[in-house]
Amino acid sequence: MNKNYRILDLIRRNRSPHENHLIDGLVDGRVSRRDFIRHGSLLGVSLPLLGRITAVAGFGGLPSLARAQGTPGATIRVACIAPTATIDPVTTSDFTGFVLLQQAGEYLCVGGPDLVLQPVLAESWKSNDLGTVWTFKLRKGVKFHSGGEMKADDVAASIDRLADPASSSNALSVFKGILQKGATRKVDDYTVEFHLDTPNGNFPYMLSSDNYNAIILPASYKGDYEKSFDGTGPFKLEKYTPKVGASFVRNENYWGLMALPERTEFTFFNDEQSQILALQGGQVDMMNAVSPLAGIVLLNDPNFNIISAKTSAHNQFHMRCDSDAFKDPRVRRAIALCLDRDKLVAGLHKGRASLGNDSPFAPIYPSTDASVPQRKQDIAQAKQLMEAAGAGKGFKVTLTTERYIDIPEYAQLIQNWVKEIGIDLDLNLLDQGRYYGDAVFGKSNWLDSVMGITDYAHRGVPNVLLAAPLKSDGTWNAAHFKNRDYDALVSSYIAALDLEAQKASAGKIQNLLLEETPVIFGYFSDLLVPTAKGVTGVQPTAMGQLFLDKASKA
Amino acid sequence: MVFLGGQVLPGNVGRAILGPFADQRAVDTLNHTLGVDRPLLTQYATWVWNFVQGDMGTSYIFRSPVAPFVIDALGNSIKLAAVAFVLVVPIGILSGVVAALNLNRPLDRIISLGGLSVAVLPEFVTGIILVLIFGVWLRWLPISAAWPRDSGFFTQLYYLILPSLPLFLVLFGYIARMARSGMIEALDSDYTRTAVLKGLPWRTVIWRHVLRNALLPTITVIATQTGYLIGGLVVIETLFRYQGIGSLIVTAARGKDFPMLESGTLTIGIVYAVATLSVDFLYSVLNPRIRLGSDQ
Amino acid sequence: MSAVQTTSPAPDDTRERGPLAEVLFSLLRSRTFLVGLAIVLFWIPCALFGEHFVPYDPLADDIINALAPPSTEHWFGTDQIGRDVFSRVIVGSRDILTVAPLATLLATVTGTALGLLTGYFRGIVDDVVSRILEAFMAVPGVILALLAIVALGTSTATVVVLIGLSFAPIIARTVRSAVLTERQLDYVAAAELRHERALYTMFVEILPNVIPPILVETTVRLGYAIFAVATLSFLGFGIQPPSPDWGLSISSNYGMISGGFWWTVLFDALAIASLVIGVNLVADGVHGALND
Amino acid sequence: MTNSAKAENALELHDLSVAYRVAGRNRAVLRNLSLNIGQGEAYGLVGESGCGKSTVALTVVRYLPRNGSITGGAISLDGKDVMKLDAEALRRARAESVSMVYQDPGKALNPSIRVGLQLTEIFELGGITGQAATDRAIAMLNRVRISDPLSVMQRYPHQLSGGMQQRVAIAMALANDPSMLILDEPTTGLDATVEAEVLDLIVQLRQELSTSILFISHNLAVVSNMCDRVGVLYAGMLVEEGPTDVVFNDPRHPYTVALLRCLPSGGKRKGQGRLDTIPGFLPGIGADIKGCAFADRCALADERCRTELPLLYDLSDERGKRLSRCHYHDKAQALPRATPSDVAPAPKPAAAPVLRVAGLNKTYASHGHPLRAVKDVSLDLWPGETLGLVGESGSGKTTFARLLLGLVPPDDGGTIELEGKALAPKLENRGDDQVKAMQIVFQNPDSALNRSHSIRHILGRALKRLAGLSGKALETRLEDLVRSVRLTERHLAVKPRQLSGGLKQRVAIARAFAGDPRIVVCDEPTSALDVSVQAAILNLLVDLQSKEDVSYIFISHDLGVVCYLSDKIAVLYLGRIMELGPSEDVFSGPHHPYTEALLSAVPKLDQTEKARIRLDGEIPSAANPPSGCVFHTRCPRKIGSICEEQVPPLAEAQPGHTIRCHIPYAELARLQSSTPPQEVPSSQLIACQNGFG
Repeated sequence: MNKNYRILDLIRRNRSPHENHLIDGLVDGRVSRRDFIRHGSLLGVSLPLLGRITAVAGFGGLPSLARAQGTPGATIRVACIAPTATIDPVTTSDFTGFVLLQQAGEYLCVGGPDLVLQPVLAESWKSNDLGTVWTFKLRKGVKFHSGGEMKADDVAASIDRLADPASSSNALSVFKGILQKGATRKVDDYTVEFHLDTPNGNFPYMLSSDNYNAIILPASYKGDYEKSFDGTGPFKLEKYTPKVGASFVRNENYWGLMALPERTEFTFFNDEQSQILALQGGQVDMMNAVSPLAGIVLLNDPNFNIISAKTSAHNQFHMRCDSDAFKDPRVRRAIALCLDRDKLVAGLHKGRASLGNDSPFAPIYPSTDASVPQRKQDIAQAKQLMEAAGAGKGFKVTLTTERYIDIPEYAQLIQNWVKEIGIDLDLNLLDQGRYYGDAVFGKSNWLDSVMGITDYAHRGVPNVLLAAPLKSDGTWNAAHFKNRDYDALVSSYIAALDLEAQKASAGKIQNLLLEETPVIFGYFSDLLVPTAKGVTGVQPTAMGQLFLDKASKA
Repeated sequence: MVFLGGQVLPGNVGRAILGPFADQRAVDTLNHTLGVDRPLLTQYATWVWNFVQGDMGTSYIFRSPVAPFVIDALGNSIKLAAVAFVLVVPIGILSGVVAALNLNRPLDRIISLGGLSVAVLPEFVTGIILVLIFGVWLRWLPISAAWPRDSGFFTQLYYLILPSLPLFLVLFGYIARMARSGMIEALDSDYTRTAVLKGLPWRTVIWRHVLRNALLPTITVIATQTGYLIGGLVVIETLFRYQGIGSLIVTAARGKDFPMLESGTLTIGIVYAVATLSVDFLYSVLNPRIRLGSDQ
Repeated sequence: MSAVQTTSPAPDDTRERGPLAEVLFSLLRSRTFLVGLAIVLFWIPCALFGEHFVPYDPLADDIINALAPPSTEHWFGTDQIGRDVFSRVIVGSRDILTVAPLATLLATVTGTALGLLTGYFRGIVDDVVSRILEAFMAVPGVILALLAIVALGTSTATVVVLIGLSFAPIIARTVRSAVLTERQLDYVAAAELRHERALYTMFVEILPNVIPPILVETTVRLGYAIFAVATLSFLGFGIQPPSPDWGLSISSNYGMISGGFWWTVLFDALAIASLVIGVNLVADGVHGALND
Repeated sequence: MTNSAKAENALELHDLSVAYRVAGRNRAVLRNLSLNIGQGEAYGLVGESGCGKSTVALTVVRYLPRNGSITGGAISLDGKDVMKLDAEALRRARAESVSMVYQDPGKALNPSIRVGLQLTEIFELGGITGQAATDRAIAMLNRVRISDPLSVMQRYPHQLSGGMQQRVAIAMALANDPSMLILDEPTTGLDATVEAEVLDLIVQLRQELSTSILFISHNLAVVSNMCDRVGVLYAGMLVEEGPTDVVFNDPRHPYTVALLRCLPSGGKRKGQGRLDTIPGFLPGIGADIKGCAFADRCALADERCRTELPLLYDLSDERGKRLSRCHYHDKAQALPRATPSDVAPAPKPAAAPVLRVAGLNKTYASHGHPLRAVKDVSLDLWPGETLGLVGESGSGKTTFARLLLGLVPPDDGGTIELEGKALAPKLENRGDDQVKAMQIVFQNPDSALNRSHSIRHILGRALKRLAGLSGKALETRLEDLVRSVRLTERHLAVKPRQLSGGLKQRVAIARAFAGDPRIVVCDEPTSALDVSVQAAILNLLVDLQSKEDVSYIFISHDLGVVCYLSDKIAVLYLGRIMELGPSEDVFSGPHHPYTEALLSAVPKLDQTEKARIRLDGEIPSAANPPSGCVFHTRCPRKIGSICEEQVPPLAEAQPGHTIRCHIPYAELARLQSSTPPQEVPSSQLIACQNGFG
């Protein structure tokens, strides 16, 4: 590998210490090329520059987001699950909701494939040395569909609205303890500063497509989003009919490259099966996503392509650490050892998933310490642990979970596996509303059950996953896991701006969680986006957003 | 009753909208905005007051008026039910009549046993078997009722054939059996004997004397089946992913969307009442004993 | 003979046979009943001992070998997590054959008691109870069930209670109308003229005479209970995984139907069909035998 | 059988056999039946239920039940072989030559078609349509004495009364001027006065038309009045045939002889001796009969009777052609009595009445209007006495009985005293002794006996509750009780449905007597029974009465039966007592005009009386009773506006005999001994002694 140190030095000259540290890591081989790009983008190093750095460091060029130009003028028809509630950037929480938000609206930056943050409405960003103040430079000349130019006021209002506890913001949990209402400040018309409560090395992710509520709206936004879908994106709303669908047309005044398709149509379906049928029947060109179980139908069909993206989406299989059955970590480990993760990935997900290692650190995260050994099925050891914990005879316990995508099958597989170590698992499958209940302790099957499986969507950074479900005061701590060491490790991980520091904390966290195993992370599923043959240029994010501006039909 | 149901439904509206991972403060705020943190009785009173004035209220979940949703869903349900009904009433009655006229012959046995069998099968079972035959193997009919947007009448009809078939079969069984037993009773009656012994041609006996009396009970059955039909629609709508009133109610119940739930259920109640009343009316028109009362 | 025929059967000279023997005799002569009985008698041992003679453990997964089409190894193929469909179909009769009869039993006991009370006392008791029951019956059953289950959550006990209670008014109505007829009969007056207590009259005098309609209604309801349990399971509200229950299996595999994985649902559907039809044929036979 | 020229006979049955297929086996109902009905002749077919009468009718028109089939023989209608007709010819035969009227006209008319259309469609068959058909229909309705045919034609059948319905049915049957009219129990189920009207109508129509009639009835008296010739059917076989008066006056088959002896006719009373009975049962349908079908029940039968089927012996003489299927037809009238004729001893005189009823009222609510089912009834009943309650349906007989028993609470005000002690209006408030002192024998034993319980349970329970017995004592008493109603130990184990109607009624009687009652209400206890069984039950009641010194309240629409059993009669009309007195006085008269009409309506076996007092109109509704004398709307002896305006008092005509009429007693006596109203010829004093059907 040829390393052109001279050019690297040139590049380093204008970089912050963190950035330079990252570059050093790359050069020293501590940081892989992929991690470098991902982490570098986070720190605000522009992509072309990163490309240059990696090229200079001998890794070859960055894969371009914009692929080969297709034929313009197509109408791309997408099947989605009907949104479960009103589309409103402030409150929307469902998958289709944020896919629709992002058709007309845009974020300051987006998490592209492989978690690389790409600037969109922001041209660049950087933090102070502590990671407590982040400054975003905005793109100039961006116009809302309603006509006005997007300026710092709009950004500040949009983000402030999300951080306002009085606004029913769905993003409140993201900003909680990090960004308060009023902490977003306009510096000038094209510069915005964010003053954080605590240092946060991953803050830009919170303003990216990963925080799907964070689309930039005019400062004057008053609700009624469904009427206009006002935003800055490459498409603007043609028509939205609740429960039926939405259509968008090309925004001819778009600030960037004009979108290829003339129109996009989103048709709502009640479930995946109908979407698949519509796709098979040629009524739509693609689905916004498909679950591996339902998508099996399409996986082997030559008439369809499946775009797949690695994500950190997963199901958390928690065991309450304060319950009699699971207070002994050996029992929890024993259960974790029963899982045949290879089978889960190969069988349940037909290979479209990655192994989980009982911590939120998915392989996709740059900070994940890959050197931590992967946990494998080991019944013999599991039995020993059970004996050691005095539970050699096994016991009976109820696994409460939700009826959602592959969870029932996952639960049944677990049920079969733990039988081997004498655990008799009763399944209690609830519909989602019932499982989550009020989502507060004492009023939620999710948070109160002795053992449960909960679906978690993709996160661009593991921060939330590390904190809410596992920290002693975590609001989603269904495992009731209380461990000071862990809390401390997570705090230091979050505060770390430096990838290596993050990785070091990550490794410790991973090992601690392997030892304690309050939550079993069996696998991380891929995002699967099926399209009809001939549809090209569709770009999903790991989060599930769908960029159609480069899409075309053969 | 639905009001009581609404009280015990789990979860809360704000939570249903914002999802489990939203911050509690946001949920509380939203609940307050929607007014769902008021006592249920107040909510109910408000809703009833508005409903009486023709306003079905505003959906908590969709934050837009309920009426279009309910009307749409009802329209869809009625389309589906209408297809089944239009097919089943004449065919069911005809089969029952034919069976009765061929009592205890093979044709009768086929119709009665066939009718019994299809009538007692859960809709989703007949539905699945039909889907497999016509949708998966023969590929004649679409296996989902969701027709492409802006479909014309015939396309919609085409999409509705398969979903309406299970309903058809269940109703067919009931109606054919009722028509058959009504026919048998009428054929065995003294007045039929009188008519035959008058020397009336067979055709006149059947058309003038037997049919009208025989089909009166069948009409009642058809009425009582509207209740069933609405129940059956839930399953069919689930099976064929059809946006009808049944799925509307189920969704509303899950989302604790109180105005939607109330309006949907009440709409069903109204449809049921209207159907029952109109059949009562029809029945009394056809049956002089009810129409004219008794002089004695 | 003219085409017209009448049913009025000639008086039957069966004085010597007891009523029970007569019913049995006519049941055994009814082909529908025997066919129905054969079907039901096929499933009962399957439910009781099925797991001992099926080729595979109906719960054992083989995820790598999932969704295999029918073969000599797996007669009915395998499902989404590789379980043997044949074994599941056979053993799948167990839960439905537990839940449905229990629900029917509950419905019969409650319904009979209510029907006896309302039919016997008439007057206010009847008016009040009957109005309530009518209101109950006016709400479409599935919707009622869904609301209740969404509210109460799913468990086998809930399903039993729910179906039992929603069928009870129907049985009560049947019993009530039978009791009202019996109430008119003079033996009830004769009992009053002996100063019998109401409970005695209801349970010793009237009840035995309304057993035939109860029996018919119960068998018919059993058919509907199976119908209802299967439907609830299909909607995801009934029997819970990992039970190989038919409705549940269909529910979890129906999504695969467009992929041509028909074996994951067809056999379960046929199994439900056979059991429901079987029970109803029995009901039809019982009805015929008791009403001749 | 003679084989006369075909045209001579409207109907010929030749060797006809019909079977019903039951439980996979063909069971014979009619066995080699042959009979001829001449043109214009009225032929009566009589027999007990189950002997195949109706099957004959249905066979003639080829309308047998699905499981019935003709297994042999031939039917010739107007010379045409009915069995050989194809569907169209059969239809024409039905349209042109044969008509049928049957029981229950309410069912025979189509409920959803106006009467007019049901009539005119018959004319339309013959090509007469439009106004012509309407005219014909009007004429036809006029002919059956319907006064307002146009309005009747606009009505639906349910808007007509039972009598009117049957007239319409008769009009329909006669519309095509058939050569053969089959009447299958046309008046059964109608009230006596209505029955009389319908029968009168048929007699008159016979005179006007030339139709031949096959008249089927279980009622010997009706047949004797209507028919020229009569055939007696037993177990599907013709056992005797001949001119009506000859057969009934000089029967030559033991069955006919016995049947006639069973009837409480000729005004016979219990004090004059028991009724005769016929032991045993009618053979079931399809029974294997080797010899004479009646042999098992015949005291004359010998070995020959049991093995050799008797021929139809031709006994024609100067009185007409007659046949009897008996080897010993010459000795038939020497048939020994099955029941000795000894008289039960008269009751001992008592000092005080056992039951006093004063001012008893019962008002029901009917569609918001009060309906006075029983109004102001007062009477006494003495120990060992039988009070007969008579009246048409709706007269309040049964309600009155239920009031006494406490099954229905009376209105406030009236009193019921049992042995001097007032009875609570409601049954549950009466003492156990009071309850057991008054029991009832219901009309229909199928309804009265719990079909799920064995006879032992039914009687045992009654003994336990009413007599307070248990254990050994109960067993002993049970045996006594069973014996006293002439049942045997064997009957105890079975359930009611395994017993015949007569035996069931015995069980019901035994139950009523379980607690040594003072009063037994008998509510039409024999109306569901055949005459031969009725006689046995009546005898039993008489025996029990004299043995137990019990009082009866005996309700019956059959005046002959009431007359036989009662010491005192109360005549009820619209819930009011019209006449009350010793039965001899009430029957012999002078009596209330209503009583007069009732008695007149009873068909008499001996054909002594032809003309009747006809009552006009329908029984008024009790919800809206006529003003003044409630009977004035139908009274043939109405004297003027006083009848419409003033309620007549219940005046004592003779000691113990009260009549509610404005006509003074003497005047009544004069009227009724001279000219009966309307066309009734003179000198027909209707008296108990003169005989009732």
